[in-house]
Amino acid sequence: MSEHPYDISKHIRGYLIIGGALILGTVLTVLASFIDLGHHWNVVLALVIATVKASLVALYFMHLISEKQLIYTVLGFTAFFFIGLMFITIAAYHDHPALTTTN
Amino acid sequence: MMDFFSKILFLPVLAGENGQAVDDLIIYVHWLMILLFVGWFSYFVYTLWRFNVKRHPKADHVGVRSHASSYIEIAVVVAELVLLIGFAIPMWAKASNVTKLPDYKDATTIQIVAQQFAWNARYAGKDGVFGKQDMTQVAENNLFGVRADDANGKDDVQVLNEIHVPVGKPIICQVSSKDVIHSFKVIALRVTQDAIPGMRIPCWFKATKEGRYQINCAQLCGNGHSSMSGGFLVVESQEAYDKWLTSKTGGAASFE
Amino acid sequence: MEIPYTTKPRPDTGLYNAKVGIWLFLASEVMLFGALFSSYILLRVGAFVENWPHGLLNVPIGTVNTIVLIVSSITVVMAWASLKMKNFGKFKFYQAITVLCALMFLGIKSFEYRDKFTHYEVWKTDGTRMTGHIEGKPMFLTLAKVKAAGKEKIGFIPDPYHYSASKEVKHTAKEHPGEHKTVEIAVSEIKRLSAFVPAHSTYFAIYFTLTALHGLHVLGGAIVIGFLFGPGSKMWHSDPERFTNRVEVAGLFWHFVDLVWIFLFPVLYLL
Amino acid sequence: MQATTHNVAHGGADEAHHHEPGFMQKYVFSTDHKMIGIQYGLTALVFLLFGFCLMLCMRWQIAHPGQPIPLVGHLLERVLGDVAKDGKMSPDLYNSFGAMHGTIMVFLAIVPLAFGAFGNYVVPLQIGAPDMAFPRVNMASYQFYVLGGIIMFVSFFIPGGAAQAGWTSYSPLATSIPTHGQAFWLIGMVFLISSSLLGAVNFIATIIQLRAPGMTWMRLPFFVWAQFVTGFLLLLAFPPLEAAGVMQLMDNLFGTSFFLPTGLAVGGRLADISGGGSPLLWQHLFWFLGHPEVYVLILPGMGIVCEIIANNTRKTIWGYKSLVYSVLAIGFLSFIVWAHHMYLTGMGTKISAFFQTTTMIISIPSVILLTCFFISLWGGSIRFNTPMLFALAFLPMFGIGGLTGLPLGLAAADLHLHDTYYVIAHFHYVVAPGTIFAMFAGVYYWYPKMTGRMMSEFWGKVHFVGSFIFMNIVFQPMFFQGMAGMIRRMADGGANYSAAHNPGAIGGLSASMMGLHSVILWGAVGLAVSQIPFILNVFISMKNGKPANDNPWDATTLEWQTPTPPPHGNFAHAPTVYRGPYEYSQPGAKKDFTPQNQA
Ligand code: HEA
Ligand code: HEA
Ligand code: CUA
Ligand SMILES: [Cu+2]
Repeated sequence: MSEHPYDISKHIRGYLIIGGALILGTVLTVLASFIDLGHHWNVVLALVIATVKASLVALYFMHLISEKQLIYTVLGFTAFFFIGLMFITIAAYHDHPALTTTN
Repeated sequence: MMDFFSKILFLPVLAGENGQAVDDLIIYVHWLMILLFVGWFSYFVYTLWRFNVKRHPKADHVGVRSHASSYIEIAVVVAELVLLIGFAIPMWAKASNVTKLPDYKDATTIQIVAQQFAWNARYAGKDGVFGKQDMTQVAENNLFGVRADDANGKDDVQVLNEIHVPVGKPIICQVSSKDVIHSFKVIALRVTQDAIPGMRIPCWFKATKEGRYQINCAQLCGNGHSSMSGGFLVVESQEAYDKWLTSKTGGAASFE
Repeated sequence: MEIPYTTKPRPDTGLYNAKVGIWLFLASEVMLFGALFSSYILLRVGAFVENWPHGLLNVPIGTVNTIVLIVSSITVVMAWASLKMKNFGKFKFYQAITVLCALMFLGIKSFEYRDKFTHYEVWKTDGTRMTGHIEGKPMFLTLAKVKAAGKEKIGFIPDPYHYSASKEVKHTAKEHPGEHKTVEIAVSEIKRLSAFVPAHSTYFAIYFTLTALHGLHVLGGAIVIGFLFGPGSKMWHSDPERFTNRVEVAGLFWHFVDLVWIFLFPVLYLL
Repeated sequence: MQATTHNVAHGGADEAHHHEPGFMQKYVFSTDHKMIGIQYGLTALVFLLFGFCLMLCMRWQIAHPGQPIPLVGHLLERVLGDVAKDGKMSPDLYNSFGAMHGTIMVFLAIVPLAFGAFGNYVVPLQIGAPDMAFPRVNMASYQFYVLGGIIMFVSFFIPGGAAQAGWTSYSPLATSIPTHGQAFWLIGMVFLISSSLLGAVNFIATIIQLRAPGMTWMRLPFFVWAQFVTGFLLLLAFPPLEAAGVMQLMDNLFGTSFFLPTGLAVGGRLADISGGGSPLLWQHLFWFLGHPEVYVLILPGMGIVCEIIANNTRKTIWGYKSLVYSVLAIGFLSFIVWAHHMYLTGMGTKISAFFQTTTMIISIPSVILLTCFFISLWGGSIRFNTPMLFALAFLPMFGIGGLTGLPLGLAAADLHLHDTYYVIAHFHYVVAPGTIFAMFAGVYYWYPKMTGRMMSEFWGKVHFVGSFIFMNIVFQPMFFQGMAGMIRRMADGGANYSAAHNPGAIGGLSASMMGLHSVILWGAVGLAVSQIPFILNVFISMKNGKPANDNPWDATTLEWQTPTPPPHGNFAHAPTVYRGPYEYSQPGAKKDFTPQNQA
C-alpha cells in the first residue's frame, strides 16, 4: 500500500508502546476491581478501561486510524444497530409492568 | 356508519367497554387502506389499458411531470400521523394499558395462570388480599406458588377453567403462566394478553353484557393448543358473582 | 476476465477485496458478540443477586491469559510489519510466537474449564448452600446421578468460605472461614447439586457460552495463522504482496478476537 | 453498436482457465457464480415445492380435522411413524409441519432463491464483474446452505419428528418439547445463518469493489441496490439470531436457563433447572432478526419487478433516486421496528409508542417504492409478456399485504388481530403472491440468459392466470377469518373454538367462517395444479424452447450485453459504463433502448 519500508519501521515503536499500554491497562483493571468504589462505579471504571484498550487495538493494531471512509461507514452502522439492540431491548424489558411473579 | 363497517369487516360481537376503541381504530385504518387501494387500483387498471403496447406503441421519453404523487405521499404520511398520534397511541394507553390500570380499590382483581392446556384463576376471597407467593414453591398441587405461612391466603379461591366476573365493573387480570407462553384472549371483550411464565402482567377490561364467553388461547403452546378451549369467562350480575364466590370459598385450600 | 483488486486496492475505495470482506465479516461478528453481551446485561440486571455468583473465577489465571493474548496481538502486527519491510525471517519468528500464544491461551482456558467441572455447589433442603469439592473429584456429577448410584451420603469438602449473593455477605463469610475438611451430607438433604457447569446458573451459562465461542474463534484464528506460518507461507515467494495482504487480513481477525477478550475479561472475571 | 465486449469473450475465458473442468468441478464444486446461482435456484425451488406440500397436508387437516389425508396419508404413516397414525395428522405432526413450512419457506426457499440464486447469477453480470469477489467463499456459502437443508430435512425422520414450536421457536415451548426436533432445527439454523453471512459478505464486497469502470453508484440497476441493502440486512441482523440459537441449544442440550424463568413447572413438576432466564429475551433476539428478515424476503423481489417494469414499459423508471433512498431507508429502519411483533407481551405505553411510530415511518418508503413503480407505468408502451404479468400482479398483491400491515402496526388494533389468520393473510400477501410472483417473474425473465432458450409464453400465461386466481382464493378468506377471531396454528382449524362445538358460549367461530376452510383447501389444490405447467415449462424449455439471442428482451443492463449463456469470466474485458440503467426510448436513438455500455 502507500506505506514504504521506512515508514513502517517508524510504526514498530508505536506498536510496542501500544502493546505495553495494553498490558498496563490489564493490570490496572485487575487492581481497580479490588478497590471498592461501590458496585456501579466499579463497573463503569472497568468498562472505561476496557473501552480505551479496545480502541487502542482497533485504532493502531487494526490501522483504523488510517483507514478509509467506507470502513467507518460500515462500522458506524454496526455500532448504531448494536447499541439499538442493547438499549431498546433493555428499555423494553423495563417498561413492562411486572417482571417477576414473586410478591 | 361504524356499524356498517364493523359488519363488512366481519368484526365479531363486542361486549367490552375498551373494545370500542379497538374497533374504531381498526375501522379508521381500514378506511385509509381501502381509500388507497381503490384509488391506486383504479389508476393501475386504467394505465394498463391506456398504455397497452397496441394502443400506445411508442413510449414517452419523459414520464409524469406533475407533483401529484408527492401530494399523495404527503397525504399518506399525514393520515398515518393522525392515526398514530390521534388514535393509536392514546388508545393503547386506554384499551390495554398495562401501566395505567383502574384503581385496584374499584376493581375486582384476579390472577390468571395458564397451563398446558387449561386456565387457572385465583381470587383474593373475602378479605380481598391475596396470600403471598413464591415461585420457587411452585409444585404440582401449588401452581400459584402460594406460601403456606401467609394467613391472608387462607380464604383465597382457586378455580379451573370457569372464571366468573361481575358485569359493569373493571376487572384487573394478572396474567401469567406456569409452563410455556399462552395468550389470554376473550374475543368479544377485545382483551388479549400473553401469559408468560416468570412474569405477571396486568390487563383490564369491563364487560358490558352478561354471558358466557369463550376464552381463546392465542399463542402456540404445544400439541394441545387447539384444544385449549375449555376455558370460559362467565360474566354475571354482582349478586350472582358474590354468591358464586362464597360458594367456592369453602374449598379455598384446594391447592393443598 | 480476472477478478480485479485481489491485491491492489481499488482506487476509489482505497481497499483491496479481502480487506473489505474481513471488515464486513467483523461487523457481523460485532453483532454476534453484541447480542451475547446484551443478553448478559439483561440476564444480569434481571437476576436475583444470590443467583449471580461472584468471585468464582480465577483472576490471576485470567490476567495471565489476557496478557498472553495481548502479546500475540503485538506479535501478529509485528509479523505483518516485518513482511512490509521484506524481512521474511522476522515474520516467521513473530508468527511462531503468535501461534504459541494462541495455543497457550487455549491450554490455560481448558485447564480453567476442567477446574470448574470438578467444583460444586450444593443447595440443601433447609435453604443453605455451599460450594466446594466432592471426594474423589468427579466431573459433571448431578443429583440424579448420585441417586441413581444408590448413594446415601456424599463426602463434601467445602471451600474456605461460602460465597453467597451480595458482596457484604461474602465479606462476612470470609471472616468466618469454614473448616477445610470433609463433611458428610445426606443425599436426602440435598435439593440441588451442580458442578460449575453451564446448567449451574445463568451466570455460568453465559460465561461458558461466551468463552467457548471466543475459544472457537481463537482456535480458528490459530489454524489460519498457523497455515500462513507453515504451508501457506510459500506464497511469499510467488506473490509477496498478496501474501502480505493475507497476513494483514488474518491479523485483523486476530486483533478482533483479542478485542473481544478485552471486554470479556473484566465483565466475566471481575464485575 | 451493441456489445463492445461481445465476440472476444470466449477467447477471454480461456485465459482464466486453461483446462476444461470435470463434471464434479463444473456442476457440484463450481466456484463460478453463474453455476452457483443455478444450483441455489434449483435447490430452492425444490424446497419451495416441498414447503408447499407440507402446507397442502395441513390445509387438508384444517378443513377435515382428524380424517386421513388422501393419497399421501399412508405414505406419511409409513415414513414418519406414529405421528401420522392411520394416515391422520396428529397435533404434533401439524405443529411440525407448520414450523417447518415457515422455516423452509423463509430460510430454505425464498432467501436462497431471491438472494442466493438471482443475486448470484445476476449481480456480477449487472455490475460488469467477472465473478464474485470471493468465488470459493461463494461455494462454501452454497454448501453450508445444503448442509443446513439436509439437517432440517432429516429432522422429519428422527423419533418425535421435526421442530414443533413454530418458526419463531419461542422458549420455553421450544425447550419443553421432549424430542430432539428443536435441536436439529437450531443446528440447521446455525448452518443456514452462516451460509447467509458468507453470502452477504461476498455480495457487499462484490458490489463495492467489482463495479466496472463507469458504473457509479447512481448508475447501478435498482436490482443491485436491492441486493446490496439485503446483504446488509443479512450481515447485521442474522448474527443475533445465531447467538440466540446457540443459547437455546444450550438450554435444550446442556440444561441452562437462558430463556427459562424461575418457577417453571412443566408437566406439573418444577423443572430441574437453575431458572433466572427470560422468555422475552428470546423474542427480542428473534425479532431483531425477524423483522429485517421480512425485508430480505421482499427487497430482491422489488428489484426484479423494477427491472422488468422498466424493460416492458420501454421507459425509464420514474424516480430512480427516490427508489434508492427509499430502499436505504427501509434497510435502516427495519432494524428498529422489531418489537411490533411483541405488543401483547405486556408492553408499556412508552416503548409501544416508539415501535408504533417507527413501524408507521417504515411504511412510508414502501409507499414511495410502490408509487414510483405505478407512476413508471404512465406513458409507457406496456408489453404483457409472462415476466411482466407476474411483475404487474406483484404490485397490488404487495399493496394488499403492505396495507394490512398498517393495522397490525398499531398496537390497539393488533390487540384484536395479533396471532389470528389476519396476520397469516397479511404476510402471505407479501411473501406468496408478492415475493413468489416476483420470483416467477425473475425466472421467466432471466431463463433465456441462463439456458439460451425461451420459456413457453403460452404455458407461462396459463401458469400466471391459475396462480393469480388461486392465490387470492387461498389468502383472501383468511382476512375475514382472522377478523372474526380465528387463531393461527390451530391443528383442527379452530373446530374446538367453533360455535358449533361450544353451544351457548359467546365468541365462537361461526359456521360460515369455518366453512371457508374448504374454499381455501380447494384453492390450494388449484394452486398446486397451476404449478404443473411451470415445472414442465422449466424442464422442457431447456431442450425444446425457442432459442434466445443474447438480448431477447431488448434490455439495457449489462447482463444482456454478453453472450448467452455467459462464459466463464462473463466479459472478455471489463465493459465500460456510460449511462444510467434504464435508458429506454431515448429521443434520437435508433432503437428504443440504449445499453449501459454504449458510449
Ligand atoms: C416480505 C415480508 C413482509 C413485509 C414486506 C411486511 C411489511 C410490513 N409488515 Fe409484516 N409480517 C411479515 C412479513 C412482512 N411484513 C411476517 C412474515 C409476519 C408474521 C411473522 C409471524 O408472526 O410468524 C409479519 C407480521 C407483522 C406484524 C406483527 C403482527 C402480529 O403478529 O400481531 C406487524 C405489526 O406491526 C407487521 C407490520 C408490517 C408493516 C407495517 C409493513 C410495512 O412495511 C408495509 C408497507 C407497505 C405499504 C403501506 C403498502 C403501500 C402500498 C400502497 C400505498 C398502494 C396500494 C394500492 C395498490 C397496490 C393498488 N407485520
Ligand atoms: C416466504 C415465506 C412463505 C411462503 C412463500 C408461504 C407460502 C404459503 N403458505 Fe405459509 N407460512 C409462512 C411462510 C410462507 N408461506 C410462515 C413463516 C408461516 C408461519 C409458521 C408458523 O406459524 O410458525 C406460515 C404459515 C402458513 C399457514 C398457517 C398455518 C397455521 O397457522 O396453522 C398457512 C395456512 O394456510 C400457510 C399457507 C401457505 C400457502 C398456501 C402458501 C402458498 O403460497 C405456497 C405457494 C407455493 C407454490 C405455489 C410452490 C411453487 C413451487 C414450484 C412451482 C416448484 C417449481 C419446482 C421446480 C421447477 C423444481 N402458511
Ligand atoms: Cu395455550 Cu395455546
Ligand atoms: Cu415485522
